[in-house]
Amino acid sequence: MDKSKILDSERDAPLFRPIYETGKGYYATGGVFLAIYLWSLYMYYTQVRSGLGVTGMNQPVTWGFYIVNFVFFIGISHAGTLISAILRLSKAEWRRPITRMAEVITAIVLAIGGLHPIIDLGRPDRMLSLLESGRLQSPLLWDVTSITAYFTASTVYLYLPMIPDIARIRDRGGKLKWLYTFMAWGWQGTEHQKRVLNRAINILMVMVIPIAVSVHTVISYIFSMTLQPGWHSTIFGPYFVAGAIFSGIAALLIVMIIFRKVFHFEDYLKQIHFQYLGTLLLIMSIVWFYFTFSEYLTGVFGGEPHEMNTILYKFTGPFAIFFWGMVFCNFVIPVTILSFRKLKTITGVLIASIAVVIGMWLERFIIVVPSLANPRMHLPLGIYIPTLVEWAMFAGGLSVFALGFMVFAKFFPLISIWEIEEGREHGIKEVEERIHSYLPGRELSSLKGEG
Amino acid sequence: MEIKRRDFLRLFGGISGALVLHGCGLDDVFDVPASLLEKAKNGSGLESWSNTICSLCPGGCGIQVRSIDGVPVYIRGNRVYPVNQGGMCPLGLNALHALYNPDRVKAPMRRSGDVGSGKWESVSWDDALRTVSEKLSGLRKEGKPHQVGFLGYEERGLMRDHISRFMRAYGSPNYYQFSLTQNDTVAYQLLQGHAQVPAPDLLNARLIVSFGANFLEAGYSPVYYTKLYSHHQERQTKYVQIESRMSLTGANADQWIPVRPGTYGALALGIAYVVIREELYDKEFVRDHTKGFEDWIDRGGKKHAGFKSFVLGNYYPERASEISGVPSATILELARQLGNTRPSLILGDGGAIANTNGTFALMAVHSLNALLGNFEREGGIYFINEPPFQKHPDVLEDAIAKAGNHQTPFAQSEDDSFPLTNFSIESFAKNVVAGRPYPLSVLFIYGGNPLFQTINHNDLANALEKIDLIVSFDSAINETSEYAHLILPDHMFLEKWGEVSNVPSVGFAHVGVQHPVVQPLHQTRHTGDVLIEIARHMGGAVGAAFPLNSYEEEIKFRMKGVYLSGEGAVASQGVRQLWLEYLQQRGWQIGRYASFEEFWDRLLENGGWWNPIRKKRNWASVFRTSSGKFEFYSQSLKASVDRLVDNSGGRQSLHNEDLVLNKLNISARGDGVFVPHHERVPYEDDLPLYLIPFHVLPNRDGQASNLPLMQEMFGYSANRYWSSWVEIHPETASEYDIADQAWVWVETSVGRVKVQAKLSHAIMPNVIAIPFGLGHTSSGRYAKGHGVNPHWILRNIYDPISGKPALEATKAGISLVI
Amino acid sequence: MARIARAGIRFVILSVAGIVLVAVFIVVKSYSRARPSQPIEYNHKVHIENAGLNCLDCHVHAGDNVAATFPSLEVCRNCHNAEPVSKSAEELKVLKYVAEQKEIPWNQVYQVPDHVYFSHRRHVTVGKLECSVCHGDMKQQTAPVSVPYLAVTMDNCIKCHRERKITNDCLACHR
Amino acid sequence: MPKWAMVFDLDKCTGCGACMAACKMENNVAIVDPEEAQAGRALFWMDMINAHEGEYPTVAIKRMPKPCFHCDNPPCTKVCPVRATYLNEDGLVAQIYHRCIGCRYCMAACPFTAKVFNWWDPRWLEGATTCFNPDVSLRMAGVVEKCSFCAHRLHHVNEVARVDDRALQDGEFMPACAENCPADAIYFGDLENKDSQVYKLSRSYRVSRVMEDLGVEPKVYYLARRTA
Repeated sequence: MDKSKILDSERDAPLFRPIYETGKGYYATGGVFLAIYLWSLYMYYTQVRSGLGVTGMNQPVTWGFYIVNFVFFIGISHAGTLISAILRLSKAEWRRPITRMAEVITAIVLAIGGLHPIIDLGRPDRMLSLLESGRLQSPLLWDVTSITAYFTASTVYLYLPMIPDIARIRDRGGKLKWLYTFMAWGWQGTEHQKRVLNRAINILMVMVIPIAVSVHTVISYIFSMTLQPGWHSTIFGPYFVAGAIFSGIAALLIVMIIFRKVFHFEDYLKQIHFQYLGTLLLIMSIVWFYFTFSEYLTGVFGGEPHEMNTILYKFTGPFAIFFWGMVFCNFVIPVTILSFRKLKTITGVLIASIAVVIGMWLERFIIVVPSLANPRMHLPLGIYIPTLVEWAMFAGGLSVFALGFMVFAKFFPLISIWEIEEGREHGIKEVEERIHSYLPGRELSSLKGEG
Repeated sequence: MEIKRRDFLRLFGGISGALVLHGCGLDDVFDVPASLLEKAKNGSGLESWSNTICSLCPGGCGIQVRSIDGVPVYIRGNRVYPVNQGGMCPLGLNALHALYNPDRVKAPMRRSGDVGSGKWESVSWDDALRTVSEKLSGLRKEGKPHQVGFLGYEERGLMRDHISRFMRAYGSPNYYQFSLTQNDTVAYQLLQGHAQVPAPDLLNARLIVSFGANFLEAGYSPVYYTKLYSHHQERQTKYVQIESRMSLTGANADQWIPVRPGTYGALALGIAYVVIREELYDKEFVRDHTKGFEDWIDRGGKKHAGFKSFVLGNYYPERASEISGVPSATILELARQLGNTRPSLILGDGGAIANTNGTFALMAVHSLNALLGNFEREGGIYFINEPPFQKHPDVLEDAIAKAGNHQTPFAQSEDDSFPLTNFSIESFAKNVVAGRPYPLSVLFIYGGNPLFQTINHNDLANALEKIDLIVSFDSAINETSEYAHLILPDHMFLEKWGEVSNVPSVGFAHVGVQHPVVQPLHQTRHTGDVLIEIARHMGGAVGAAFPLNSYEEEIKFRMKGVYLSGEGAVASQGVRQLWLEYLQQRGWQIGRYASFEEFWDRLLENGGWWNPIRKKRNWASVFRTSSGKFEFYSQSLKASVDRLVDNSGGRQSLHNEDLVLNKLNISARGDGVFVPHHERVPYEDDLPLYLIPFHVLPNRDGQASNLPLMQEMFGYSANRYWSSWVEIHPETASEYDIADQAWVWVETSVGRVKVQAKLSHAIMPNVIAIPFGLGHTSSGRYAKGHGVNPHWILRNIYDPISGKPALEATKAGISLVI
Repeated sequence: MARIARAGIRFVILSVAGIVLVAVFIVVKSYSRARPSQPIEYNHKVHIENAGLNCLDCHVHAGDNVAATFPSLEVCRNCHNAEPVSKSAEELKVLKYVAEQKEIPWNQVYQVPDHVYFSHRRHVTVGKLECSVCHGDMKQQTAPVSVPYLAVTMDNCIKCHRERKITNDCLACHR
Repeated sequence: MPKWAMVFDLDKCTGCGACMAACKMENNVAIVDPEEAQAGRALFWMDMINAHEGEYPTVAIKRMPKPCFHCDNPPCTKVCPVRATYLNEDGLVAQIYHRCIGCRYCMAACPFTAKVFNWWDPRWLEGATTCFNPDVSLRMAGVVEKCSFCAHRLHHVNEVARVDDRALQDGEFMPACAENCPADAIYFGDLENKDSQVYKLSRSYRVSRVMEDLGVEPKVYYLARRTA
């Protein structure tokens, strides 16, 4: 290895710092999250021991927090791979510092989200029946399939672009060398290896988009395949996907802002990233509003009594505060903040993102619970008050997310170093060429040249 | 606020897991049925069915018990038993939980601590019986056998005879029955001369108007009535229900007419007004079989105003409407329907009689039956013959017994109240506390739970504390038997011999025979046998009164009469109505049996005997009044009042009569006293709402509270489980800012209870209703501490004529729990 | 590369070892279930061949009930009354039970789980199955069986049902 | 193949609740804690719907027993991931407790809210463990259960009929609710048998089914007075 290369990589030394330096803060935060996680594990143990009775679910409201969080987390997971794939595909150069974080979100959150239906099972001990005697006709099985596929694809998609970076860490020496050696898969940075890697990434990025879209579509199918008012709707597929991307971007923004602060990535995550992503968030907010509006307009206009029951229950019933809170968080706040340049600061974007994440969680809640709480027969309305166990599982999920990120940051760079380098080395040239290709005249000249 | 266990669980989900598994009674499903699994695997699984009679309520349904290897596992209705014809009510279906109830008294027990301390020690049967017989013998030796009381609970037929016989031979006139239906029939006594509850012919009537009679839920036999009701559509019968709160019967009626509590009589008389004025009544019947309808002149030549004049003078529809809150148009319409539809039938019960003016109200209601000529007529009301039981020879009383039996019955009122009954729980309690006319030394309590059911809870509790020895035959420790000194537990009905005959108001003579379908699970004994044993212990004439060795033999002996009479038949396939009609056309074949043994075996096999053919009665047996007619002008009431006036100083002074009438809460004067009329209920006008209790089918008398399923189903009609509620009209609720499910205080001058509100359009505005049956402070683990008992906040007032508790005479205030 | 390979091999060996351990544990566990021993060393062969008894003579309810039922003392007493019929020491035990009027506490070998409905009547009377199909040739049994001839497993049920074209509806056997 | 169906004559039904109790006793349905029941976890295979109609004083309370409707096109079986609930050849919607994984998807999919869930291990009356019906298995925590039309009784009567070598009679297979109804308001039988009472009643002009427009083809019919 020649000296210039090492020096070059020293330029990105801040990106390695989290791996080698561990502060007190790290352990403190980690400890807190670990405690929460262990507590939630214990809560889950009680649930397994004594049954789902420890939750607040009941007769008409047979699904509660677990399913809400399942949909929510899977939605968040769309932050990553999908966005990074789209950005890579569209050759957006500003993506380079973002993709890794996005992909990590996907991998971790997908694991958390995917576990939720299992947490929700009354008999988790019989989970294997899903493999033994699973019925492919059941939307739940579609889910199992597509989430597994998405999880596989996105972990591979996370791992592949990490190989060159892992090789770098390996080369820098230090602890756990065997792990990095194992994971680097013999990466030497040869042209051939680079070509193979690029091709693999390209194939995956094309593949991962339909998978990601399918995942959330299929999750929406869980609801829309039933005949229940408020669920039985054709709009649910795209609506869920849009909502997923929406919440995903918001989650990504929050993570970016936090790590920028914590690990001092100001140099990598610049104002422009937040500007761009903020604009994307604004667009998604408007798209989300469009879908929501369409959904409820269809229901209200048709005025089918059962459908109206549910809708009115959402508009004016005990969950009205959640419904209007959702509209406020998902539409009013982000649109107000992101439409005005003055407000569209990093803090502004952070506020908008947090609002969106909360709002999207409320949206999932407002989809799952009111439909169940309004049985069609003349039965008493359902009530649902989550218990401590359910809150614990929610908190546990969030802390696993945080822990996952912390552990990941401890072992791997959170920003793709080689991609940044690549950007520096080839990106500028490539973009220049690409821009030229857009401009009028250039093609003519090249034609001329060829001619 | 008390933190309920489950709230606690919810809050601290973590701890809950451990608690649930180790301390809270929730059993691991794989552990609990181990005994069952053992049986299912190793037992032969042989199934058997046996027939007996349910006696969880007075309804007397025939049931079939399914046993696997001799263990009862399921109960269903007996298709061939004529009362229920295979139908069941929730309570009867749940009888096995009563059999296997963990809170049953498993052996004789003596109280070793204070009342309510729950400290009991078991004693052997021999010791217990010795204690009782020594005490009883001692009293006899002292010449005080009359100081022994026996408080039964709505037993009829043989058991009643059996207890009477015991008390008579022993020498006490103090055998009383306490029940919720106690003293209901005084009005019948006054009008028709006997207290037999008439059997309404619901099947053939075309219009049925019920004044508060909630026969589908709280009648004598709800299942029997439900069977009859179920034909109303095909027979095009119209049901009209008049009551303040829509009961199950009201909900199933074609029309519900809400009426202000305590004004049923006025409404009935308003209807009578229209019927009389428009001459829609049965003139022939009124002419031939009633007395006191038209104005009349007595032997002394004095002119008396008749029922007709009274009604026409006082109860024009506008006035009836003003009193009862029923629009006069409705009164007119209903009266015309009644007059123009024949046969049309009038029923009265429930709220109509549960008030201070109940006797007069039921008289007014029953008078409508007379106006419509409904007696002994198809679609009207019948009186059913007693089954032809073989009679025991009369008891030979010895000198002591004779003297004892001639004492004044203990529970007779000392003052002017309750002239027409020999028992009222109120005078009973008062007399015990006062020790008048003589102290009560021993009290047997058999069935029932008066302390829970009455409205004079405190008086009765004081009374029970004053008695030297209380012996209870209950198979569970309830509020009342907490006061007992000794408990001699009876079998549960599935374990014992018994007989349920002629359920009041059922339209044919019948006898159901209970026989043990399972060996007694615990060290319990049949009370009938225990009485025989005690009598034998005492020997002499008392012992000689019981020549037969057991209650089982007793039943067999009595049933011999039924066999010998040749009447009726053992219940068999032919109980269906169509089949019956066919038989009646072709001539009824009475089953013949080669021997009594064969008859007896068939009887046990099929569950009972019945006689659907009723002999036409002569009018003298229908109306056993002094005139032999239906008396609009009740001579027996007149006689009673005269007697009271005489007692208080004679009729020379008008003042004496006023005094007596005022004490009886009668505001009418002159002849008006003795004809059906409306009396104002002395409500406390400073409270805004009428409070009425009501009954629900799963737990009619509050005795089913230790059955968890019945507790769970208690409020199935209101979507409430294990808890009480108060029904309020939304209009009334909005006046007090009460939302559905809000917790409220219901407060009367006696006390207050906390309940959840249920808004309902099926109740009159300004009336609130709380179900009776919950709110136990004892009675077992599943009963205790759930819901509230409305009877405990009702005023302790009675119908002064009949001694019936005035359950609907209390007013209440309501406020949100803050 | 070699190092990676070594790590990989180590991983594979460890996981295989783990799986094998678990499997062994399960197998041992399932076989170590207590096998029923009977109060009397009952000899089916003697009863069938010498005494000429049929299955239904002793298991009286096999044709008309859900459970085939063990012979009650009443059934044994028909032959083993007061005098021994043979020289067997086991017979004396029977006579002791008879004398004491105590039911013989037979242990059940064929046990269906709680959630399965198995009716002898359905198989014997309706299905006209020979007893030996499930219980093997009892004529040859000189000692009580301790392990079911045909293991009571759903696989065995389904196999037979499939062969004989009997319904395999879950509800037909599961309650 | 028979097609078992139930008919409720709402003009006869008084809403007494006997069917609910009979069902609970016959099918070993657990009784939950009071607080649990109040929180909406009471287990009733046969439930009673109470609907108030109209305003005082012309109010009517409609009571309607509600078992599982055993739809011919059941929305619940379609979504079950493990075939723990399915439509069997007798037209009964079966529930296999020992296979159910407790995802409660079928409950969410059922438009009639007919299924119930064991939130805890079932609780039994102490000392009453002997009065279980041995024909019905006990459920455990975490599985869905529902009305089975007393399918275990079908085994029994089928067996008896086949022993006697005859066809099943109309009225021989009776669920516990129909057997004990005091108003004779519940009819049960085979829709394929043109002579059965249920077949005749299901063709009555008074008949209706709940939410017929959903196309799930419930096999529970309600008879009621036609006012229009």
